[in-house]
Amino acid sequence: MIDTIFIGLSLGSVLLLVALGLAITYGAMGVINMAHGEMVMIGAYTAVLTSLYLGFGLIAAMPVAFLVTALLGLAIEKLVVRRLYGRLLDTLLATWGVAILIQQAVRLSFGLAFFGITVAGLGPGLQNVSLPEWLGGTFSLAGSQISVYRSFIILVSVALAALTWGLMYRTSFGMQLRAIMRNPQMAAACGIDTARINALAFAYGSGLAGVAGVLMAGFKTVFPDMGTPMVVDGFLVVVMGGVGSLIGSILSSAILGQINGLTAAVSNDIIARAIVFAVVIAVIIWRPKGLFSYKGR
Amino acid sequence: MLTLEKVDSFYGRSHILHGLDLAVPGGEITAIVGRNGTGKTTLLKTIMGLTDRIGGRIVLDGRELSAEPTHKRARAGIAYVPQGRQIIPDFTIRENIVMGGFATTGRGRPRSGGIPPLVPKLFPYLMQNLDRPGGVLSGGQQQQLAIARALAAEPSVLLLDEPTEGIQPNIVEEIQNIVVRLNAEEGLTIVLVEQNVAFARSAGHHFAMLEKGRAVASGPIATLTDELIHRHIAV
Amino acid sequence: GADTIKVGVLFSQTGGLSIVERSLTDATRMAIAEINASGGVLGKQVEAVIEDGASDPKTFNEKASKLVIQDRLPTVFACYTSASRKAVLPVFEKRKAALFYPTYYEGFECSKNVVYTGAVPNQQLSNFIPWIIKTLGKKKFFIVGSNYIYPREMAKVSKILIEKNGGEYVADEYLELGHSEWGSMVNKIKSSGCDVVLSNVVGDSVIAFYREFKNQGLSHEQLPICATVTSEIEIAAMGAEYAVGSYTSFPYFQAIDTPANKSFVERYRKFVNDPKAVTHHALESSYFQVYLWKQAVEQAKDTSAAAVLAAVGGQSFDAPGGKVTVEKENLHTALTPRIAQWQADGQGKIVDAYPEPVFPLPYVAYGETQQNLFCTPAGLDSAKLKG
Amino acid sequence: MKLSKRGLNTAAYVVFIALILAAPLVFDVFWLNRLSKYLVFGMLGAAIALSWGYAGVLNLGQGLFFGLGAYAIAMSLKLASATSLAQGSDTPIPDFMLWNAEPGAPTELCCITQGSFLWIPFQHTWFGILMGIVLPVVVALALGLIMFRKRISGVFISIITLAVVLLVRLLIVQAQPLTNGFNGLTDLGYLTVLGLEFDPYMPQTYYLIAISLALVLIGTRMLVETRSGLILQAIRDDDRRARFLGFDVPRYQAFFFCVSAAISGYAGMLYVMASEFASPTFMDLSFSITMVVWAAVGGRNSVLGACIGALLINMIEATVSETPALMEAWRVVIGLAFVFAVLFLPRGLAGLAMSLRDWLVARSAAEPRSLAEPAPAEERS
Amino acid sequence: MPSTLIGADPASAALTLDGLTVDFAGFRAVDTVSTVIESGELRVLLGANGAGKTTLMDLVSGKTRPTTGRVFLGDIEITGLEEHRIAQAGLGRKFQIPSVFRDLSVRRNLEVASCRNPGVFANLRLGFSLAQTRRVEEILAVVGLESKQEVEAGSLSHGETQWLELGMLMAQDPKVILLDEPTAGMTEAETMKTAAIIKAMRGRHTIVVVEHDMAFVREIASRITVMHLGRILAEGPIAEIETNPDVRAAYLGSKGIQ
Ligand SMILES: Nc1ncnc2c1ncn2[C@@H]1O[C@H](COP(=O)(O)OP(=O)(O)OP(=O)(O)O)[C@@H](O)[C@H]1O
Ligand SMILES: Nc1ncnc2c1ncn2[C@@H]1O[C@H](COP(=O)(O)OP(=O)(O)OP(=O)(O)O)[C@@H](O)[C@H]1O
Ligand SMILES: [Mg+2]
Ligand SMILES: [Mg+2]
Repeated sequence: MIDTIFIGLSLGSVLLLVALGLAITYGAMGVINMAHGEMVMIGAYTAVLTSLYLGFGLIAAMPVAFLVTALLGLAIEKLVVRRLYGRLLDTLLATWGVAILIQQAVRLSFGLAFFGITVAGLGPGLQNVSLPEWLGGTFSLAGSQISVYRSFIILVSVALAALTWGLMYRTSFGMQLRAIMRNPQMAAACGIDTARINALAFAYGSGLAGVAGVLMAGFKTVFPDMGTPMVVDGFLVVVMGGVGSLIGSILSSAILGQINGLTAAVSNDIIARAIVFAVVIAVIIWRPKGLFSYKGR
Repeated sequence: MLTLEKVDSFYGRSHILHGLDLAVPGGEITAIVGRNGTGKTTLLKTIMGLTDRIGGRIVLDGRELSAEPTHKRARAGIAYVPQGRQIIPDFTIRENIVMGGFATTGRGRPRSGGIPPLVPKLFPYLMQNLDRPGGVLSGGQQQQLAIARALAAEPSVLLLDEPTEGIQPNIVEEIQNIVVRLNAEEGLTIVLVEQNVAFARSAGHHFAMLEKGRAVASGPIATLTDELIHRHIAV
Repeated sequence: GADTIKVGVLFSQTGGLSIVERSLTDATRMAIAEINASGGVLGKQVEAVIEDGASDPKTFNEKASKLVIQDRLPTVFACYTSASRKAVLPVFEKRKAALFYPTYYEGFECSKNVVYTGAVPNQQLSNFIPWIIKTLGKKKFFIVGSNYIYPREMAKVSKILIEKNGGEYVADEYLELGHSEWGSMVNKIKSSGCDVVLSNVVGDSVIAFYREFKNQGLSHEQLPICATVTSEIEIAAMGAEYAVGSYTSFPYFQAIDTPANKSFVERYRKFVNDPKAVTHHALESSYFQVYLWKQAVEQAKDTSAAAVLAAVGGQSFDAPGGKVTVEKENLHTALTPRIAQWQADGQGKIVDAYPEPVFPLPYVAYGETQQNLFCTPAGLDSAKLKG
Repeated sequence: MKLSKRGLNTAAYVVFIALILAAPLVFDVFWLNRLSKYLVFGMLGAAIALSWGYAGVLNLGQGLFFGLGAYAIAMSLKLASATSLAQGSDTPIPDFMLWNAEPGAPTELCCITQGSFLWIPFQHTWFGILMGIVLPVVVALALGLIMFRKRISGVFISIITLAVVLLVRLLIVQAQPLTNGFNGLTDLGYLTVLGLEFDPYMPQTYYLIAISLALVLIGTRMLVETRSGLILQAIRDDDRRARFLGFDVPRYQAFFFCVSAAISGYAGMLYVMASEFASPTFMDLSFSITMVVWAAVGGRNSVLGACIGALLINMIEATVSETPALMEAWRVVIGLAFVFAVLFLPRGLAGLAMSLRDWLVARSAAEPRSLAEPAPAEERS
Repeated sequence: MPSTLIGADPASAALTLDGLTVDFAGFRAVDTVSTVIESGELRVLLGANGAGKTTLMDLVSGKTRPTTGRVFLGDIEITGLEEHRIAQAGLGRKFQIPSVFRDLSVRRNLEVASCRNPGVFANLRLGFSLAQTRRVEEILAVVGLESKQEVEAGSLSHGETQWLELGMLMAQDPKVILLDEPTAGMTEAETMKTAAIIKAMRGRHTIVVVEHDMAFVREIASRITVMHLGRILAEGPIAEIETNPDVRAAYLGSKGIQ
């Protein structure tokens, strides 16, 4: 039983890793960033490349990946997203185009392959990152063997969630961001540099995806398409939790994780996934604004 | 002193203000009057840089603002109380006020976090309810909150867009008093958009009358004659 | 022009499956280049018309009709997944063109227009299961696979063989194709009481599987994964340390220690300009099937599809992995089953090999035997299916 | 000449329909077949314009309806194929059911695999054709009524439809004994109606599809011109206002959602005829999003625009991907095109066309009038 | 008929509220409000900000469901029905924030409003009847938007939007009309024009108006209901209300109804 609950917790934490960044970019900024999964992928590749060329381990790769994806996010915000604020569904389409571009760029090793130059670690192939010794293996808890790495992921995602919460509700940056998200024009008229805050928030959300990517690289395959399925799950989590509610995202990823884990244990993974979809559909129909939502008049 | 020279303003492709000239003398109240939809709100938004595109020059105390983004204008000392108040319903009253303080960033004043000293003086009700969400306030209280938020920016120019619209009569009086006091006691320059001509006359020092996005008359408030009103505001 | 012979090549150059399928394109191109270098076919150079299936059956269907109908190519080397093969099949069957298909697949097909050069279940399992039970001494199977036909059929055939050899299976589980969250499944394996895992998991899911397997503290020594699909590509991608000690059954491994294979690997690496490139079963088939086609054309002195399909049956070729023969009866290829144990260098150590090529039986799950073939030159004998 | 907006719109439809009907004069067999697939995609574009542009409902699961239509007819055609007849049974049995059957199961549709009896009515081709429309409509009706009664709108509809399509796809792949799972339904017979056989490479199939598209375009256009269409647009703008005017908003939305689903289901059927297979990949998320992108590029507010968008993108995609130099990079081209279209053509190509139209109308109207009336008397007080 | 309102003449009552109450998480926004509005009457509803006027309209029009209490339109009970059913029963409403179909032309807005039949299938036909067209034209003239009939409603000014919405109510032609601050943000002259429009609607419709603009109120009102903290504070003719000390204290302030 303990291990089933632990697996559920772990599945939830993996969902949360991806959803956290989305909770910022979608929840707070109203941008449906379909390229978020690609940020995860870039983060994972950063782990591959830093270990290949710089000999970095997983831990050291995290800040680097954060920086890399945050910068990329910044670029995307400045080039594309900035022109689309307020056009929610258009952001979905445009960033989907961006996602295709990023995927193909990695596959073509940023286009160099076109000129016959290959970069080891990039390109269309499958890549991986090895785990440091201390993160591999298991420890036992109440008679169950618990994976160290999964525990580590749970810890990191909880820490990131706490960090993000603090940023949103305990800093002036967070307050400015929340003001923009409620009323951008008024926020600007109050002296808030909306362009800058938006760009920073987008960068932060992307950076979180990058960190998620490094962690994913520790137990999944790294390849150019790896991000696509994640972004869908991430959106389901954020929407079910309630747009703009960090707590909602955390709770819904925990719920979906447990549902997934328990169902998979008693029946199988496919049914579990079907049930996860069904639960999300039911929740949105039951509470169209999600589990937690700000109630306006 | 805030001046507008030949200002054009657009929403998308609709051209709303046409070559508008306006001078707002410092330390006085300038009332903007005109019928619905002539562009009074647009004028204030243009000053704040909230329309889609503008032409012409906007100068505040010798500083050219027409190319600056909205937040820079706010930081230059212009505060805005919009039509419909636009307070943030799920922010507390405190947060709503503090939000105005971001305009003081970069002006060498303390990066605000507190409540401006004027607020307790003018709006005791707000001070007693700092931690309630702004959304539960009545219309009149929200209007007060919007003014308090603008004051948190420690502005030199205050733009007020129909501050008494949709407010019950006894609160209207209160707000009108506050507007007059802000000018008289704090020396704030005020641009006041007002449909209520009586109030515009009693409070304002100057006026400008708009029609279809153009200034058709302006001058000291004494020259705002009934004849003028009849000609431009009557339907 | 008229002095070249054009053939179609249709694999995914883009999309998720391009990872594997590009290597198949490369192997095909390499074979063509070699043939051209040694004088071509019937004295003409061979020219490949390459299209991109984009990892999407719709696109495969469209490009196949381009190659067959628009470009009028009699022969196309194409497809990796069954889904894409199924999507192009009507084009080949109704337009009477020839398809050379290089991948191991589930069987149950008896098309007169397809030459199947990959393994069918009996060529991967008939030695594997008895070997696991007898040599490894493992008896309780946990069968896990991706959710589509191939793994399900492999499971079906395995179950027959497991029973026949005195083993038992404790579970038979599937995951979505491309699924990469293995937490629950590995947990289940752990608590199932099995002593061997038979994996028919394909694609990138494999990597996440092996990694999760180790991260949850399982080891191949006590509980080996015996796989039918995990190839050199996946091993390289997951990091060999996760696979050390596990097994795979395939007719071809890069590690086959013959001069022919060594030279093949060498040539391939040079061809793709990547000193670390790996070769694998479907890649080898992609390579040798071009030669089988060449021999058929030369024997028939005709490049038409009908001629090629008629002449290809019975062709033998010394492929890098040993001798292969296209069986006249069902146009499937006789291959030599091998079992390898994965080593720390990412290569398989061949621990068991059939002494000779095994006859392909696409309907083995129905009791097809070499003496009683269901798929014959006359087509599928469906009366036998029923019995 | 005096031009009117309406006249130019009609002209655009007439020209487009004339062009697609004349295509067989120019194109060879292969291109006709390819074009017929793209015309089907055009139909999807029109369906999306209807639900997105006119109803304000962005369905990210349009592939569900397409797929249901495709599977319905593919089931009938599968039973009509030669192999199904040759499975050693008196009645046709899909070949895959045999190898999915439990050992010892009778070779009859009633009971060969779990649920295989569902296939029985599909032995009649007309039933498959009927279901190709009825199934999508029933699903759309149920889904639509639930969603719209709960006043779900905007992105939440998109997320629900997305989850539904992923769910159904999962189930179809899972129900392998019934659906052949991931491999889809292949090896189909030709549709034969009144002795006319629809070989995908014969002109009659092209004409069937082209005429269908023409009818769908005209029908959709007429539909949005009706009062109901107008009310639908009103609902899109402000559903609350519409409600207080007495309109049963969920019904309107559900009705048009169903029409859009019916068109998509029909498109799915035609696609099966043109390409001879049905696959669960029709219900891939990426396909559904791609359709939306076609409509966005073509112009979400224009039925014809969205249709042309679909055609155009597919043509470009085919050409670019068959250019050897761009073999690997073609997706970059497509990705860039999408981004630019969304950024710089918010109303799509149709938006450009409409601006051009309005300009033409304005010009043709301005000339004669400027002589007659000295000043436009639009001043009013 | 509601028992508490004995004395009301059922034949002439257009709208009857009987003990309407609504709680929002413990907060009682409208508290046992009962009143009868006679057919053809123009009733003005006054009250401080937050007194519950808009909420009362929400309750009547079906946007919010009452916690207790009942609403009758004529002699049909409409309590708790869906909005469109209430609208079909003959109730029209204008919102505090004007709401029109922004992407449709002014004329289209009126046409939509004049579609009397609510069904999808009944409306599956092209064009409008001659009578409808004539009515739309009439309304365009009344609200003074003839010259803007082809303009998209979204680009109208605030005042014009308000007039358009009034026009839509005329096209809808309900028995009872609720108007929430129809002159908010209008100049005096515009306000007077609005008053004229409303007076023109009077008689044909029963009208309930919420307003803060006292000049306007004086212009149109005959009978006034004053709300305070969710309850009815006073009800009566204008002269009576003006001099009511409670009303002055709670609402009017020093100037009274100017
Ligand atoms: N976002 C917008 N897009 C297009 N046109 C707009 C927009 N906002 C306002 N307008 C138009 O600009 C003109 C001026 O509007 P504005 O709101 O400035 O008028 P106003 O004088 O403030 O009127 P009121 O007294 O009603 O507040 C109006 O014709 C209006 O329709
Ligand atoms: N959905 C709701 N949830 C909670 N409180 C609400 C809700 N709707 C209204 N209220 C509260 O009910 C009270 C009455 O509001 P209402 O809008 O009816 O006032 P009003 O009389 O129309 O005021 P105004 O003149 O400012 O328009 C207010 O205190 C408001 O905050
Ligand atoms: Mg205004
Ligand atoms: Mg109100």
